[in-house]
Amino acid sequence: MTPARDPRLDTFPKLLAHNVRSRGGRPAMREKDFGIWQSWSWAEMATEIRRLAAGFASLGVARGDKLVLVGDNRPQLYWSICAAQMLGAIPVPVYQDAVADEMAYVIGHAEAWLAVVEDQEQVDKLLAIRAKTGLPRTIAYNDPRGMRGYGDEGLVALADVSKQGDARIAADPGFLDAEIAKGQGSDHSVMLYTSGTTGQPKGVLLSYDNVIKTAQSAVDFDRLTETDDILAYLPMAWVGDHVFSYAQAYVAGFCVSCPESGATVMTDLREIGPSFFFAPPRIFENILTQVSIRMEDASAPKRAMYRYFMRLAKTTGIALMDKKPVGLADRLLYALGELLVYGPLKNTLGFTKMRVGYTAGEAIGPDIFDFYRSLGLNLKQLYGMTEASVFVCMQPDGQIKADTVGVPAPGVEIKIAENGEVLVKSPGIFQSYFKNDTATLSAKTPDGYYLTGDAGFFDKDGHLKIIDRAKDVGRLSDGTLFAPKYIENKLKFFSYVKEAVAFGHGRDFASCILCIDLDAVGNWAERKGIAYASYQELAAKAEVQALALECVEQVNRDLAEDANLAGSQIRRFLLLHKELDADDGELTRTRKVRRSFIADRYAPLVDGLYSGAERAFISSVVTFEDGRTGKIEADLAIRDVPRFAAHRPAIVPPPALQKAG
Amino acid sequence: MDFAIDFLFEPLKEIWEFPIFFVEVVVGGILTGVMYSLVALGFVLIFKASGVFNFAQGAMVLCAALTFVGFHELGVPQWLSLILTLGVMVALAFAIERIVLRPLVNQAPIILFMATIGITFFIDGFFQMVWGEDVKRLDIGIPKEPLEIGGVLVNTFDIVAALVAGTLVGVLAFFFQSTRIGRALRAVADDHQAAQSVGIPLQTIWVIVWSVAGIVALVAGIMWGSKLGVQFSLALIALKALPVLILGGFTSIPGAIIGGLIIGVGEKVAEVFWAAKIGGGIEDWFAYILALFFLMFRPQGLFGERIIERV
Amino acid sequence: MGRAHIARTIGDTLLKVENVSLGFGGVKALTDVSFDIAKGEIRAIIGPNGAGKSSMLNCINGFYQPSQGSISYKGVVRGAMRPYEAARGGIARTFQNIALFKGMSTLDNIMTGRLLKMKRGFFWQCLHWGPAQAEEIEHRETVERVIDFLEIQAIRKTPVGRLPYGLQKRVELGRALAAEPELLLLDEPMAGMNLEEKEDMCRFILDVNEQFGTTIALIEHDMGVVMDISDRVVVLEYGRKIADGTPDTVKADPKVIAAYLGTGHG
Amino acid sequence: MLYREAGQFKTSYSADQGIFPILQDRIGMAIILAVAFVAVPMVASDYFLSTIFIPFLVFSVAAIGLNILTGYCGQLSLGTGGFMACGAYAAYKFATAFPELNIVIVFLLSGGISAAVGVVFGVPSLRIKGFYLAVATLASQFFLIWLFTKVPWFVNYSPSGVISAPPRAVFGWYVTGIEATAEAKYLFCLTFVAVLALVAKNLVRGRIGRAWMAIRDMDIAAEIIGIRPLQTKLLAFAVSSFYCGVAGALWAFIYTSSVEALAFDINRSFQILFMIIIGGLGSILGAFLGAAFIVLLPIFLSAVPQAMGVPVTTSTLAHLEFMIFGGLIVFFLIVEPHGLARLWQLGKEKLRLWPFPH
Repeated sequence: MTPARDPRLDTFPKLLAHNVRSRGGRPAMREKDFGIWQSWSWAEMATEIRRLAAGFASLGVARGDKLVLVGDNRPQLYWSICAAQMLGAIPVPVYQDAVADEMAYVIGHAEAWLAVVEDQEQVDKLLAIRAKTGLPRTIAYNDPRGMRGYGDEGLVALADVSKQGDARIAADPGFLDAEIAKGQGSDHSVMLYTSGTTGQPKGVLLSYDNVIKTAQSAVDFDRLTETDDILAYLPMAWVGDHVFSYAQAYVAGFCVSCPESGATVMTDLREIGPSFFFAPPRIFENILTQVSIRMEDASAPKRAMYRYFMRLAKTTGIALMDKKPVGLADRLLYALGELLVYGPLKNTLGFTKMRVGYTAGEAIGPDIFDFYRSLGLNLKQLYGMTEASVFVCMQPDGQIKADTVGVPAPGVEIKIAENGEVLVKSPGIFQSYFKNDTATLSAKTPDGYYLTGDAGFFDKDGHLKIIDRAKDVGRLSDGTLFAPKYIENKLKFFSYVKEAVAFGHGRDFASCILCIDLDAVGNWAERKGIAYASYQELAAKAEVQALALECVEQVNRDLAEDANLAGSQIRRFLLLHKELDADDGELTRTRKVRRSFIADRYAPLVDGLYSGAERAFISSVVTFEDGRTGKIEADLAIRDVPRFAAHRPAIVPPPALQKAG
Repeated sequence: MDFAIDFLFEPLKEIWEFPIFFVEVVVGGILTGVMYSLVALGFVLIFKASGVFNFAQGAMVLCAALTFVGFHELGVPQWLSLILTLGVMVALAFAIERIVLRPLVNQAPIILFMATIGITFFIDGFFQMVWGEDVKRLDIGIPKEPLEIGGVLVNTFDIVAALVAGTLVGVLAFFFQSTRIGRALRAVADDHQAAQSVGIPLQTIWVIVWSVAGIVALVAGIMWGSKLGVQFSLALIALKALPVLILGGFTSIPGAIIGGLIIGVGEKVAEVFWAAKIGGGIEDWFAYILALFFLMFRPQGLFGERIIERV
Repeated sequence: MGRAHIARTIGDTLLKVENVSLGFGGVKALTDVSFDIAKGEIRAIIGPNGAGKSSMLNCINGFYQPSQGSISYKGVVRGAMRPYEAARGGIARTFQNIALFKGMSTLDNIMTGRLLKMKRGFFWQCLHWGPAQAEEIEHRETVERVIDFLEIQAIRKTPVGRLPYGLQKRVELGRALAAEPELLLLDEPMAGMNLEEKEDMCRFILDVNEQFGTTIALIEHDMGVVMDISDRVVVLEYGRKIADGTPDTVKADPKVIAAYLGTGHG
Repeated sequence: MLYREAGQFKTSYSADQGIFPILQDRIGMAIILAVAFVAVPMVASDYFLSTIFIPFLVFSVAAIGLNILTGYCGQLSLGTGGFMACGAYAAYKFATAFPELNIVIVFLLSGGISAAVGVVFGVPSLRIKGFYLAVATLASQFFLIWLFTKVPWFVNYSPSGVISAPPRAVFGWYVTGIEATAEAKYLFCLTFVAVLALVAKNLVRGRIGRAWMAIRDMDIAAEIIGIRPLQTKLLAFAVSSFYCGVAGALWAFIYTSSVEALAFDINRSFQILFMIIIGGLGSILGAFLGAAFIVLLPIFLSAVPQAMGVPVTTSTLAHLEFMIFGGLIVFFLIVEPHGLARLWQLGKEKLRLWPFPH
């Protein structure tokens, strides 16, 4: 009997009470502190939360008040969320590393007069903000270290708040339960600010129903139970953490562990060994890089063993994950690999007990994705956003693809708009943007669909494929869908390709400019015995051109698999003679390609791509590292690429495309 | 009570009644003591220059004596055999410096001490395997007849041995005081860094010191060997020299001499007048207990330098 | 350093050094030195190399016995005492050259600071169970607070020999703090540290003084640091006291200026 | 490689400070104990039990004892043999004077006598350090052996000077004397060793062990943080001698059944010292590894030439053994002063980090 199916359990404080009744002795939270994992059972945690809630009440927190939370993942901050909710107040977790202006804006916009913060660092930050804006009037801090000397008004230790709460409960034992009873599912439960790419952050108001219902369906989807373990290490202000580490924990009753500090996350991860784990692709990529680097130092036999078994895993491991038939010999070899490589590797990384893992936020490289899956880790992708209380699409076990985000989560309806934009309707769709009705109106259709702003389509298995931001998606002159970022990402997943810029909007066909990765291609050239003196020379080598052609061909094959995108296969490409450089304005400082700037700067090349010429000449100004500028001239070859029919061909990737290491 | 009287007064009475005999015992003790000093000297040399308490000194005595006799038994004349043995001792010094000391440089003294225990076992095993383990007679032509000087009977051999030891000490004293290398060695003992500035590499100094200790061992080996015969028990002479060191201090050459004399005399007197009453055979431990008593009052030994601890 | 708004209580005299002289053989390390340390203050002892600063600390914690003069602690003039007696009296210290127990982990090193307070007898220690274990855990908790305070969680189980110099100094401070001393003697706590490490160490010293009210006597070469964090400063030169007072008075003292200019210290 | 530590987290200090904090180590230890208590006595022949397993166990106790003094407290002792003899003779006197006394009590009492003697000979450690002390401990070695050889009271005036273990039973099973089976002796020894090893581990991981190690690592600093040097060192002498005494009693009563004082001469002391150097200074595990090594090496040395058909005289073998031990001591001091135990630990670290090298 899962709790939230009981319609009376419609708020988190009520779920908490339920958890105390049904599993009061089980661990609810852990925190690595003073060298060991301090633990709180549901019953102990509920007591702490009630003390805090009563303390907040005696500070004057009333129904509808906003309460800002700033800090690392700390149990006390999670408790403060529930304590606020007991009183009908709305917690507003804020990114602790946000710049002061943004934080000031959020606090002012939310009209939060009370902030609960982790330590002295945040107190200092908020005191500075208060000096300018007057808010928050009261700051409760969790860690009293270094706070002895502060004489400022309105500073209070969280422990003292709890003590006030004790007094309040003693004086008026029934008031808290009465407050809890007043809460209902349609009330606002939390407000999370989304940092839009433009303009000020928007406060997304989610109701209890939003959060609890989506959390419930996700819990059912992955069969999470009270015996699961999760490490809470992502920012509390991010909706994912709120749902995974708070909502789902309350719904399923599992234990949430907080790391000792940001610096010890990897160690703590290993100690806890979570059974349910979430990380953005960046973290998975970093871990893989670390694995590769550490394996470089291993002795030759060990490296050989690692390489052998990782190759084996690529085929056998993934096949096993997808429950495809695997021969006995391979099964035995894989079992040996599990003993020698996969098992120990998962152990050192802390993934031994991982039953379900998710990644989301952006596209994950297929190699990275496959690496983890080949080890036997059930890593899946999901698609979601704050406005939908996270879950929109999830990959069911056994139906995992690197380039889709899965099927609609239970209770989610998805429509694809005319322009390719994904529209979502679900129990989790947010109530409104706080104090921003214009934005609310433009984000929701009258029939309750939320406009995600992402373009995508369903593949033949019913999996959603997100291709780009809707506003970036273009059309070829014949009206075929053209998603530049999707194509570029596919190209960049090849280690040889450092950057890719795709063109095609309003043109007859798609084409692209590629920059080779000097390290990867250089390595490849050395192995092939190809001599080169410079980047330009290397990029101009016929062998390298052929290598790039293979990559583009492979992308075309992939594109051909999707009827929607088959028309946007790349017909011509060229290898640029230099790397794209932020100093030349070709990349943003966060290394995103500035497509229109490049189109202007390399206009002769783009013209060449579409003129049918064999070569194109370019003369461009470059900025050297010391700030001097110079001129580079190059005569570049343009290559034609074969295209593939829009059906699924038998794919065996050419050997050159299998990544080195 | 009877035992106490017997134990305490009887020997004194005996001494009172036969003073000449007592003098004879004391002189015998002094002469044995000089022989102890000879072995102790090897320890002091190495300790002074390298801070290493060389437990293997006894093994070096054995190895020198075995090699000397071994070559002689092969038909090599004694003078050549002596030179060959000298060569072996220098080679041994080189090997120890290269194989043991150099890798252990800057280690705690106690580690080096334990390493020399290892060396002891290795040398004992190796040289006995090469030269065999049966007792060999060694005769270098020193007469062993008793000699009467002023009514006191003494052994000629002991006198000669004492003279040899005394000469050796004199030579060493000259070597340390008046030669460049000797001064460098003393500098090393005080301060390793300072020694570097003398311009002689530490390694060289160590080899020299261990060679010199090897020569001392050779002399001691020949003397002890011709007294007791060349056999494994020579290595145990070192165990006799240890209390001498505690008594005299690890760093003092005069200390080694005087310590040797005290131990030699004390041991002989106790053995002759007291030991029989408690079962005899006390020479194994008497010197140690004597030294321990000294230690309780002067931890640095008779001539050792006072240690000022710093933090 | 942001201390102005912090109300600290500087109380009565905790330790009084009266006419102390100390000699080694013919060499006089200290001559007729007198000063006092008040409860709750940060007291610095400065002076050029060889001025007798370390000797002074060694006298205070009983490592050396003054040849003349007396030292009274908490109002009691004490006779010759061994260092462990000083430790039992609540005096802890760190050393100029780190004196950690190299074979032990950070945790064990700091645990040794609690040895004085651990009482369970041999029998229970053999079992490592019951009262002995309870005691062990109780002190571990204290030590973990010290570890948390000094922000050395990540090196808790690392053998101290493997730690970089700055962290070793921190562990040594931790060991002294674990003893919950009334008087903490720091012998050049910042020697050989880079700027960032020095700032950290300053913060810890001030925090110790503020949070636990520990009286601190420290020797330090870095003048800037000394003047910033200490309440009063004693200046020694060739074993004699040449100045004593607040940082500002001392800085202005011509004898001090001469001593420092004369020996090339800044 | 075999370790799966992910998810083994500690929620209490008692768990964090356990002897075997890792589950796989606990399993390993359980297997070793099961093998030692059940499989070995069932499988091993009497010959193996009495020439390999029992001496190994007896040596282990002595090595633990010396390791406490030398490895943990830093006081080098060359008097181990003397303290072993002390235990052996005390046990003999107790057992013959009070025939009704349980043999376990006899052994513990004899350990106690050794401890008292150890304290007496430890007193100089107040004033003298390092190899001065090592030499001083030789005094106890020589004096004690002399005492047991020369004073007939210790051997109950037996003309041969040899003491023979009287038959004694525990729970109705003879563990000493001619009626005792090798299995019974082995299990009796093993139980003693298991309990003593646990007690030693408990001591060294607690307050007392930290005080010892503090004295070992830097005695001045130890004194300044409030450790009383004399008491701490004397306690180490006492505990160490207790272990050596029990080892001596086990040796005389269980291993050889009859013994004379020379069995505990200075070479015995060196042998035990070698065990802890090769096994690992400052490690209980090291004591076991060192004991095993030193027990097995001579057997191995004599077996190999035999197996290869090379005739080697016993005296050559003895000399070879000397050389190998000497060489190994130097080798270990240079290459790995923490001995086999550290090698084991490094190997274990490798397994924990597998497949990564570090």
